[in-house]
Amino acid sequence: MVKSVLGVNHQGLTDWLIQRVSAVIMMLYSVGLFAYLIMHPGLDYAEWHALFSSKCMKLATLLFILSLLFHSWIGMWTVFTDYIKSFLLRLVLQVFLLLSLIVFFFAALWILWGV
Amino acid sequence: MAKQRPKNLNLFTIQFPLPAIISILHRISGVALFLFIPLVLGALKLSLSSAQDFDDLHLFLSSPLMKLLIWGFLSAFIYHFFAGIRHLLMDVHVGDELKSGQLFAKLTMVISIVFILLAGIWIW
Amino acid sequence: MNLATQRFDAVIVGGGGAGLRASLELAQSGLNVAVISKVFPTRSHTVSAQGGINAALGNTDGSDDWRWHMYDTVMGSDFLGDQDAIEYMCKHAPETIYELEHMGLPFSRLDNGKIYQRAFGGQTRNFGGELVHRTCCAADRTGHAMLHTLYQRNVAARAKFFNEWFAMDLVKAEQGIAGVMALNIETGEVVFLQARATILATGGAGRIFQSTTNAHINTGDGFGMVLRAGLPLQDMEFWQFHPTGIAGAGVLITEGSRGEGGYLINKEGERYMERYAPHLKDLSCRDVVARSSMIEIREGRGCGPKGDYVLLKLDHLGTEVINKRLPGIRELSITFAGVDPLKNPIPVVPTCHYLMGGIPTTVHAQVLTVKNGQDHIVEGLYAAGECACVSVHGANRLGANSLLDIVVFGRAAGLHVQQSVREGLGYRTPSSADIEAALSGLNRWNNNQNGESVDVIRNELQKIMQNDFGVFRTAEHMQEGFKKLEKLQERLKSASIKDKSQYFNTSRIEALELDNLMETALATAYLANERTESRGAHARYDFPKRNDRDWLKHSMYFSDGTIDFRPVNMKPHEVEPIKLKDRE
Amino acid sequence: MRFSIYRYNPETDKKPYMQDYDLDSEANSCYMVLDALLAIKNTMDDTLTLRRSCREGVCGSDGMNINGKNGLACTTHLSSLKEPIIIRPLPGLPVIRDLVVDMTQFYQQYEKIKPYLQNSEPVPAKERLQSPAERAKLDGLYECILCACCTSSCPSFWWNPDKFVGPAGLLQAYRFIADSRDTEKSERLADLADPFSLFRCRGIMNCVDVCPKGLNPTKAINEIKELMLEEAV
Repeated sequence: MVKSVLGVNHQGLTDWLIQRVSAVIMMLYSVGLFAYLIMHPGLDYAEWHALFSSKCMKLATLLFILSLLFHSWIGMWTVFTDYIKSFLLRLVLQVFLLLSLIVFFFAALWILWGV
Repeated sequence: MAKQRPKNLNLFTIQFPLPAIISILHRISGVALFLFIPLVLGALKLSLSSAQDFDDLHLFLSSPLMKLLIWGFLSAFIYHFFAGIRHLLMDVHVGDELKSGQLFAKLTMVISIVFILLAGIWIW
Repeated sequence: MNLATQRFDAVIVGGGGAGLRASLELAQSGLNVAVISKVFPTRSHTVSAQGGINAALGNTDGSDDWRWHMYDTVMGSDFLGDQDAIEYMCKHAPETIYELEHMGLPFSRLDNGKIYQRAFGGQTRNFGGELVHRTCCAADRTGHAMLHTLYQRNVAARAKFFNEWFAMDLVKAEQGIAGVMALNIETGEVVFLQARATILATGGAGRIFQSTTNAHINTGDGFGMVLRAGLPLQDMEFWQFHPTGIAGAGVLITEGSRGEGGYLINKEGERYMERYAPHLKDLSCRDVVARSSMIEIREGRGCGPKGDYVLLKLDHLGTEVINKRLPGIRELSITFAGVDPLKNPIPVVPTCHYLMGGIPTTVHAQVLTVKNGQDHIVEGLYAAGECACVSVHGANRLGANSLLDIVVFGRAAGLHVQQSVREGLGYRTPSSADIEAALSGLNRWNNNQNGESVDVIRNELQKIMQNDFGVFRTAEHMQEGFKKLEKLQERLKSASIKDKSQYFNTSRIEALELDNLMETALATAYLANERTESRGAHARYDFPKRNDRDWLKHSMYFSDGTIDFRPVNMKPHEVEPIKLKDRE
Repeated sequence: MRFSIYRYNPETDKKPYMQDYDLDSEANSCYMVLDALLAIKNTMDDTLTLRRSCREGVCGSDGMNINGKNGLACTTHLSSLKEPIIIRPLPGLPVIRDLVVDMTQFYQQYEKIKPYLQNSEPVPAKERLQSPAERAKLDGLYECILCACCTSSCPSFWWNPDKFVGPAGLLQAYRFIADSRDTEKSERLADLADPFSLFRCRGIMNCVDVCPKGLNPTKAINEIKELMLEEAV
């Protein structure tokens, strides 16, 4: 995607792009989900379960989760590098962040494929 | 003589125009949403486990305190959503001038508040 | 004594256009050069220059000739300018402009992509014919664009800067000048900067007047330093009053506004310059326009409740011209006069703007002194820019020749220093008495207690100069002013500052600057009194005519009150001399 | 008029403090904040320390925080301000004394973007041609006076002054990228592609709000991002 013309360190541009692409994906998904919820006021378990049983919904949700994780990683990393000036503390927080994101990812897989 | 130079950085003495407030709220709401992730995942798991769990969850979430929590989550989400749209628009030069920037900041604020109120009505 | 010393091939005092142009030349040649500047370089007063820079490129008119430019400059100088120096400047002007363009200066452009040139005062084709467009500009922010471009080139060339260092005095040696004594404003540390060559580029001294277009920093530091070193100043009676300073605020409105078609009116709405100068009208030389405005005001045709200003009309130029060519003056006018020139005329008044005189130099920027009627070059000392008197401006400077002056002679200084160093120009060693002398000013201010304040004395000085040495001068007023100045000089000796701290003590800097203002004012007063004629900017009621028989000469002032003279150079190298004649 | 001014002298003060002055601004014919500060310095307290030079808003010396907003003292009308007028040094930069801040980091960030025209082609005998339209692209960019009002109002700069170039530096970066005479556009873009130099801008727009020359660093930053994207894909 990013040509070498920008040199070795083009992480800024990549992050910026990912942040935007993931945002658009999440926007589309959440607008869709909200629309569904509003159109189904008395939603029951069967309907809800059926929705998440479809392959399409599973894939869409997975894509959403992936976007969410990348989006959070970049966003939270930015927040940490802005406010946390102690390198050690920042390292700890970042490791914790990374682990949580991994846990969230597998939890999401487990939830979705448990349906 | 003092070695370490002070900085004038008492945030309460500095005036922040609306676009700046929009921006910091975007960050705060983002961090809040991150913290909500495990809760939402937990709720999703319960809602999809069984009809019993689904109903339990429904009941649990109907308590006023939980409704408030949901409203908080939705507020952060709605705000982050619209402030995010503002960012995307700025990337294509919409609202990146002094006047238009203030106008779009105002719009972001108004639209977010309207939707947050609507969300409140929807929940209750 | 324990004095920190640093050595450089060249030390440049001043980070304005002239200093930066000189340092660029030297830094690029690989010499070890230091620029010391009392403000960060882009805060220097060059930044305020608006209108442009003259060079006979002929871009707008199709043809132009540096000889015409030379003729106009000599005429503008009222024949006091040295023709060899003017020849050098005008001839080198085009290449200097191209050089600045290559450096990145964002000049305004013509449709064919060449540098845009506008009309300016006193610029004609064919030796006094029709008006010509000779002034290259970057909208009305040419000085800003130039200063930033030069600083940027210096960043690229990795010149060494001592920013917010104040040069207190030259350090003399048996032969010539050994360097400067400098004060680090931030820490209060004093350092002797020893140099093979010291280049003064300290700018003007408009702050001797109450009302001036000059920045707070234009306090004639180079003049004070030179006089205290026993060297002379030249033509210090020639102060240019710019016709269009905003009334009250003193902020400059460029002559370019008239170059673009604006004109002055009195309270009857009359375009009075048509009466005083039917040929060039509002684009006559500045001394002519300023005097005409003052006459209008004095004869009761001034505007406003007190009738103490005239009006500069621009609204007929239209929104496009004003926004494209004069955006900066629109901004200044709204901020400082509360007037939008798109709708209303700007209240303006002649305001002290520029000193034609200064430190006498050769065309290579070497500083001169006179002994027994002979010129002598001061070893190791150079001067360029407004502080120098080459003399290319004579008795009156043409608009847009000052930016040209600073780059042409800043470069000339750099070139000559390079050559001298290559030919073995060495260091000179000062005696302890010389060191002591260079520290005496600082010591006095450090030690004086309970005296009058700097502000009180500075205010009085400015009032005296404004009232007694202004646009029109008479023996009576000047003598009175002169007496007052001498008394003030005595009072200054015991004046004191309350703030005695070391750390970023700006009160101490202002005190040292006041010493320089006083020296400059005295030089002006002495020479203005002496010159019993009217020439260029030096206009006397009691001697209204130019007197070439007795006064076609440069006047020289030494701080002990000695006055001497030097002949005007009327011998250009390549062209026929321009013969004396009357001006419009 | 009451002024409340930030004071700090490292020789005598452990900590900065606010000092009040009551000035008869009319009697001293003060119209701008700078007039008032100089009147205080000249007639009441000569230890008050600030920078000033041109007093007409083109040299950029007297940037300071006036009633919470960065601006130039010399172009801020007293009549536009609410009393007491609170004057503090530019935020986020180390204070040397009173209203004088250490601008080293600001200048370093400026130098980082190579603020000079680069052109690898042979130098022509006359000027390099540039159409009025090409030249017009530099309007709104070259006028910067390096007063640091924008950069020192930028939270991104407060938190990463050593890594984020800041609005003033980025405006100048774009001034050279946009110059038709500069041939090093790609290198300039590459130099800014890391996560901090340019991308730490979060579109806060404080810079646009405070610029005393009415310039728009946010827009310039967006233009750079756009060009970088074009370059990359």
